[in-house]
Amino acid sequence: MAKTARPASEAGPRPGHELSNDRLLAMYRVMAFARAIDERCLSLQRQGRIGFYVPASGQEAAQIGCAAALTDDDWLFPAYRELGLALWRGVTFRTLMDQFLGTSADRLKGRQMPNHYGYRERNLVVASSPIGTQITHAVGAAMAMQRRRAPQVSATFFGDGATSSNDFHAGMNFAGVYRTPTIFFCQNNQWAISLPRERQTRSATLAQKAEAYGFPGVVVDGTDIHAVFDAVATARERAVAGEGPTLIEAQVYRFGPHSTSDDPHRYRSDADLAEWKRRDPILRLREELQNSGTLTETGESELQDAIRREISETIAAAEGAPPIDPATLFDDTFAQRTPRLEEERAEFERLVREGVIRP
Amino acid sequence: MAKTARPASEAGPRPGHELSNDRLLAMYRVMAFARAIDERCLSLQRQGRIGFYVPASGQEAAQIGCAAALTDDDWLFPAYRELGLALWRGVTFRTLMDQFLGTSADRLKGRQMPNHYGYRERNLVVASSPIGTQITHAVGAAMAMQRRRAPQVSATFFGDGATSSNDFHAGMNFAGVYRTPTIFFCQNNQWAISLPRERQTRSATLAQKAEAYGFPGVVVDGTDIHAVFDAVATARERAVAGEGPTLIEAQVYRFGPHSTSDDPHRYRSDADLAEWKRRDPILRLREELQNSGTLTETGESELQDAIRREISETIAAAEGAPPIDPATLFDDTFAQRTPRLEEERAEFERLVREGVIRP
Amino acid sequence: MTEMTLVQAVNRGLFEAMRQDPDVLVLGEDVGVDGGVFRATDGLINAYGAERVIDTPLSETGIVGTAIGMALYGLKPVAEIQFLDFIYPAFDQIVSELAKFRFRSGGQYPCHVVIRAPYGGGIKGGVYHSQSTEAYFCHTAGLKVVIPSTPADAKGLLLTAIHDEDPVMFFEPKRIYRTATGEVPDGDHRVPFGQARTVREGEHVSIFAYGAMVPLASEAAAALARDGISAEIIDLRTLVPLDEAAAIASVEKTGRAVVVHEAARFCGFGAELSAILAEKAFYSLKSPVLRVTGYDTPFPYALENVYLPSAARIEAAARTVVREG
Amino acid sequence: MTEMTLVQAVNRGLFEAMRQDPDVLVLGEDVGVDGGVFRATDGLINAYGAERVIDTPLSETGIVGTAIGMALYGLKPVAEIQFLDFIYPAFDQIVSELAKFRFRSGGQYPCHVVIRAPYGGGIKGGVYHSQSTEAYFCHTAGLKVVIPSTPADAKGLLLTAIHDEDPVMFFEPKRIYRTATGEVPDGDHRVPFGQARTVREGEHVSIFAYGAMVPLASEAAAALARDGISAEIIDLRTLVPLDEAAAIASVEKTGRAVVVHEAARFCGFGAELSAILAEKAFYSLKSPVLRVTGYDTPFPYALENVYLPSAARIEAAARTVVREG
Ligand SMILES: Cc1ncc(C[n+]2csc(CCOP(=O)(O)OP(=O)(O)O)c2C)c(N)n1
Ligand SMILES: Cc1ncc(C[n+]2csc(CCOP(=O)(O)OP(=O)(O)O)c2C)c(N)n1
Ligand SMILES: [Mg+2]
Ligand SMILES: [Mg+2]
Repeated sequence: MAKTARPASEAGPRPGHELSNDRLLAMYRVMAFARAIDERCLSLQRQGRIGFYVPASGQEAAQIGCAAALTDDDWLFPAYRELGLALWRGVTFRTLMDQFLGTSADRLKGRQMPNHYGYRERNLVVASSPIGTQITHAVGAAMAMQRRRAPQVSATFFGDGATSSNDFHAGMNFAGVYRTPTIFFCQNNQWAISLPRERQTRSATLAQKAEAYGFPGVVVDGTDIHAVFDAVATARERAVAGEGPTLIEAQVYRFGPHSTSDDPHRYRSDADLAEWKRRDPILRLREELQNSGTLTETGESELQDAIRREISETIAAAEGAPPIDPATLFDDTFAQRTPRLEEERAEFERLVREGVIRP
Repeated sequence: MAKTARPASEAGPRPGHELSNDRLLAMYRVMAFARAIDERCLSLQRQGRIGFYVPASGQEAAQIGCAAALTDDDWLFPAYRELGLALWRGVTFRTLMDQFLGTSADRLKGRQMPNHYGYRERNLVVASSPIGTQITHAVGAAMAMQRRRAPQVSATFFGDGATSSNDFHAGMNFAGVYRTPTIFFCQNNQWAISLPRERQTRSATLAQKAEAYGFPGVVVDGTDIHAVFDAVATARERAVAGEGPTLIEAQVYRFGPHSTSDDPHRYRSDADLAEWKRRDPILRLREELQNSGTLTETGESELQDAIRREISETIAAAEGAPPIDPATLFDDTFAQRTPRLEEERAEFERLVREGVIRP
Repeated sequence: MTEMTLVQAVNRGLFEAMRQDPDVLVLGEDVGVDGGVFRATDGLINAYGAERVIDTPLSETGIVGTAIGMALYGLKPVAEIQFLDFIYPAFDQIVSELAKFRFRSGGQYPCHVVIRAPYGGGIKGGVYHSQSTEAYFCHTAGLKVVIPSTPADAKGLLLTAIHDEDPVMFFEPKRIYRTATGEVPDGDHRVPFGQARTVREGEHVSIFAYGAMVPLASEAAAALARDGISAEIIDLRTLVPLDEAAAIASVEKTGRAVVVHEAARFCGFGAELSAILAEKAFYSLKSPVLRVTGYDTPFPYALENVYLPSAARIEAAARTVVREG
Repeated sequence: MTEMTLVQAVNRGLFEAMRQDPDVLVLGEDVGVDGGVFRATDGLINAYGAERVIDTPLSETGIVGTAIGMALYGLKPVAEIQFLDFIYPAFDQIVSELAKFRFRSGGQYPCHVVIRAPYGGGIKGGVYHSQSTEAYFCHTAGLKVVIPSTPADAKGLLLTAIHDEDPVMFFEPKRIYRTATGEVPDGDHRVPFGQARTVREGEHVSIFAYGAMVPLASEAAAALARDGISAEIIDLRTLVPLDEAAAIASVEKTGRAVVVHEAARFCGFGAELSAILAEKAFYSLKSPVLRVTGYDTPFPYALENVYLPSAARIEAAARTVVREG
C-alpha cells in the first residue's frame, strides 16, 4: 500500500546532506533550549504566570532538522506547536515570552493565546488555532514565488490530525496541479488530542496520501535528525528544481499533554510513552555528540546551566514589561480605523473616563 | 502509481455478475428513454418551456449499470446529473416533468431548479447544487445502517470535479475509518464545466485517491455496462460483507453542454467529442443486443416510437398542471411555522389582498 | 431535583436522551474516551459504547455531513463542535444542507441534527476560543438557535432540542459552564422553545440578554436597584424561534431597552432585536435602544475584559436610557 | 466614458487593474479559458496569460486559501467565487484567516484579497443560485463589504477594492449584470469606500437599498412621486465601512425610513441599519422603521417573485411609514 512512502534514509543521508559535528552541535543547542523552555513554561502555566501553553517536547529533531535544511528566505507556515522552528530562525526567547505574556512588548499586541505567534522578518507566518488552514496559505505563497521566479520554497507544518482537514486536501491538490515548490511537513506525533493516529485515518501511512495528488510522500523517523534533514533537503532540491511538492511524514511522539488544558492520562498509557522516550531525539543526539567527542560532560553541563540562566533572566525581564494599552484593541482590524471603530474607541474612552471600565 | 486502480473486468464479469439478455434489454430501454428525455428537455429549455436543464447524455451506461447492481433498499445520494438513476428506480417521467416545471404537482413544491430532485420512497435522496456535499451524507447514512444492522448500502454519485471538494475528503476518510458500507461512484466525464480532468488533479487516476483512505479504488470503462455492473456488484458484496467502502471511477464523457447555461465550444474541441461518441454507451449496447438477436430493427423502432409518444404525452399533461399555491412558500422551513413565519405569511396575504403582490 | 453546574446539566441531558431513545447518538472530536474537552460527554461512552458515542477524525465537515446522513436515515445525532470557533469547516454543510433539506425536498426529508458547541469569551481563549457568532445561524432560515444560561435550562432545552423535528444549533456559554449552578429536575425535563424567561421583573428599563450575559445583566440590575432604577431582565433562551411577544410586552411596559451580547455589534443579534423594537414597539419607546456588545474587532487575548460587556457597561447603558427619556 | 453593462464594467475594471499592476491576478473556477460563467473575466487570459488568470480545481477552500497565501507574499489576488451560494467551503478561510490576519499578527500581516461573487435572485436560480448572505460577512470584523448597483460604481468600487489594503468582499448583483447599463469612465476610475450615493433626493421618506434593489427602489419612488410622496433613495454601496452619517442625515430630514434587501429579514443587514436609526436618529423618527426583504425561508425556485422584494412592496412600505407618522 504505502508504495510512495519509502524511508528517507535507509542507507544514510544522500550526498551533500551529511551534517558536520559543528552543525549537529548547533542543532543540539537549540533542541536543548527548546526542551528547557517547554519544561519551564509548563510550570509557569501551573503557577498562573502564563495563561496557556502548548509543549513541543519529543518533536525537536523533526522541527530543527527540518528548519536547518531550509534557507532563511524560505517561508514557514507553522501550526501552534513549532517552538523549534522559531528558535532555529532566531526568534529570541524574550520575544516569545512577550507573546506568552501578552504585554505591551508583544509584537502581536496581545492579540493571541500563547504559542500562536509569527514574525514577518523571520519569514515565519503567524499561526492560528483552526487546524490545517495554514496549508493552503503555504501553497498560495509558493504560487506567488513561482510567479516572481523567486528561488524560495514554502514549508508548512501540521499534525497527523490535520491530514483530515479540508485545507490539507485542497492544499495538496493545488500543489500537485500547479507543481508548487512546497514542502508539506507532517509531524505525526501519534495523537490528535485523544484520538490515536490509527483512528484518524485508515491509510497505512500518512505519507501515502500524496498518492492521491500525484506527487511523492515519504516517511521519516522524526527522532533521527539526520533522516529528517536529508528528507527535507531532498524535498527542497526537488522544489527549487521545479519538480514540485513533497509530503514528508515525520514520525514522532508527543511526550507531554496536548496543551496545558489536557490530561493525557484519560486516554493513553504510560507504557507507550516510555517506549518512545527511549528514542527521545535529544538523548539520541546527545549520545551521538558524546560518542564523537563533540560534546563533553562539562560542555553539556555548561550548556544546561547557560540555558537555565538565560530562561530565568528572560522570564524575570519579560514579566516586568508594562501591560498593553487597551486602546490598541481598535487597531489592526483594518489598516485604518473605520468611522465605526473610531466611534467604538471613543465610546470605550468615555467609559474609562466615567469610571465604568477600569482596564 | 495507480496500484489499486485495476480495470474492473479485464477478463469479463466475475461469476454471478453476468447480465442476461432480458436484463440487458430492460437496461437498454431505460437508457434509450433517458437519452430521449435529455434531447427533448434541451429543446424545451430552448423554447423557454422549462427554465434550465442538465443533460446526462453519454453517462447512461454508468448510471444504469450502477443502479441495476444495487437493490431498491440501498440509498442513493445523487448529484444533479443522475437521470438514469431516477428512471431505473422507477421515478416516472411525469414526476420529473412536474419537478422541471415547478407546478403544484411537483413533489418538491417548486422549491428547486430542474434536475435537483429526490423521492423518499425511492430511496433517492434529494440533490442540491453545492458540489460534493452529498458524499458525507452517504457515509452518515451508511453508519446508521451499520448501527441498525440493516443489510443495505449507500451509494453516492459525483463527478471528477467533486473529487476536489471538502466532502469528498471527509466522506472518504470517515468511510475508511468506520469501514462503512458505501460505494463512492465517481462519473469522471472528463470535465468540470470548462476544467479538463487532467487539470483538476495531478493523480494519474481518480480511483487511486482511495489509497489515501486505506480502501480500494477501481477504474472502470463507464461506457461498458457489463464492466460497470460487475464493479458495482463487487463493491456491494464487499460492503454488505463488512469489508468496507469502494471508490469506483467510471470513465465517461459528457456529450452535451454542462447545462443549458453553458457553451462548450468555448473550451473544448469537437474532435474529442467525436472520438468518445464512437463509444456511445447506447450504441454499444444496441449493437450487442442486435448481435445477440435480442433487439430487432422493428423492436428498436417500436421502442423509439413508444418513447417519443410517452414523452410528448407526458409533457402536454404536465404543462397543464396548475401553478403552485404561493402561500406554500412559508411551509417546510420548519416542521411547524414559527410565529415569525406566520407573521410573514400574514404579511404576504395582506399584500395580496391589497393588490400589492399579484402572484 | 439535583444541584449541579451548567456543564453537568448538559451531561445529564445527554445521558437522559440516550437512555430514552436508542436512536440518539453523540459524535465529535474527543467526545468518547476523553469525555469531551470540557467533559460534557464524560461517561457516555462507558454507558452506551463506542457505537453510540463516536470519536471522529478531525473534520467538522465530516462530523456534520455524516450527522446529516444519519438523521436522513432516521437516527437522532447530537454532534459536538469542540469550540464554536471551529464550526466553519462545517458551515457549508450547515447552511447549504442541514438548514435547507426539509424545504428543498418539499417536506420529504426532515433533518433533525442537534449541533452542540461551547461558545463565548471570558476564559482567556483569545481570537479562536472565544467567539460568539450566533448571528450567522440566526440569519440562516431553517435553523433553530438555542442558548441556555442556567443548568435547568441547559438540560431542559437540550432535551427539547434532541426531540425536536428540526435542526437545532445549541450553543453553550462555556464561561459559566462551572460557575452557573442550580437545581435541575431529574429525568425527562423539557423547556419549550420560543419562550423567553423573565429573570427579574422591572418597571424602568428592559434588559435583554442570553447565555453568559444573563448573570451580568442580573448583577447590573442589582446595582441599578440600589439607585431606585427597576430593571426587567429577559433571558431570551431561544433566538430562533424568538419570543418577540415577550420582548415587545416588556418594552411596552418599561419604554426602554438595552440589548446585550458578547458578539461584535455590527449585524449582531442585537441589531435584530433592536429593529424589532423600532418597528413593533416604536410608540412605546421613550429613548433610543442601546446595545451593549463586543466591539467590531476580532476577539482579543490580553484585552478580553475590555472587549467583553461587563455588568458596569450594562448598568451604564441602562442609566443612559432611563436618563434620556 | 463608454456605455456598458454592469458585468462589462466589472470586466473593464479587471482589465484596468491587471494593466496597472503586474501583481494583480485573477483565480477561480472557469475564469480563464471559459471567461467566467457570466463572462466577467472574458478575454483576460488572452491578454495576461494563464499565470495571471488561473483556472482552479473545484475547491473554494483552495481558491481562498491560496489567494491568502499569495496576498501574504505580496501579490494582489482577485478570487472569483462562481456564485455567492458556493462560498461556504471557503467560509473558514474567510472568517478565521482572511478577516483576522492583520489583527492577530499585530499588524504584521496585511491580507489584501478581493473576493468577487455574483449574488442575489431574479434569475430563476432556485435555492442555490440566488442567495444574498452579505450579513454573514458584514458581521465578521475585518472584512469590507461592497455591492455596486451601477456600471460606473462596479468599475470604480472594484478598482478601489483591488488597491485597498484590507480584504474586500465584492458582491455583484447578477440579476442586473446585463440590464443595468450606463456611462463608465475609461481608465483608472475609482469610487471611494464609505460614501453612500444619493440616487434621488426626497423629503418624506428615506429608502435605503443596495445592489439589484436600487432600481426597484427608484421605480417605487417614481410611483410615489405621482401621489406627491417624495422619497429619497440612498444606495449604500459599501456596507462595511458604512456611511452611517449619510443614513442618519437622510432620516433627520425625512423622519421616516424603509430598508430594502433581498436577503432574509431576520438578522439581515436591514436589522443593523434599523438599529442604527433606532439608536442614533431616534428623535427624528416619525414612524416605525420598516424592512422590505426576502422572507425567512430558503430561497425558492417557482415562487421567487413572491419571495423577492418588488417595487410595489417597497412602495407600499413607504406609503405605510408616511401614513403612520
Ligand atoms: C478546525 C479545528 N477543529 C478542532 C480544533 C480543536 N483542536 C485543537 S488541536 C486538535 C488536535 C490536533 O491534532 P494534530 O493535527 O495531530 O496536531 P497536534 O496537536 O498533535 O500537534 C484539535 C482537535 C481546532 N483547533 N480546529
Ligand atoms: C461548491 C460549488 N462550487 C461551484 C459550483 C459551480 N459548479 C456547478 S457544476 C460544476 C462542475 C462540476 O463538475 P463535476 O464534479 O465533474 O460534475 P459534472 O458537472 O461534470 O457532472 C461547478 C464548478 C457548485 N455547484 N458548487
Ligand atoms: Mg498530532
Ligand atoms: Mg465532470
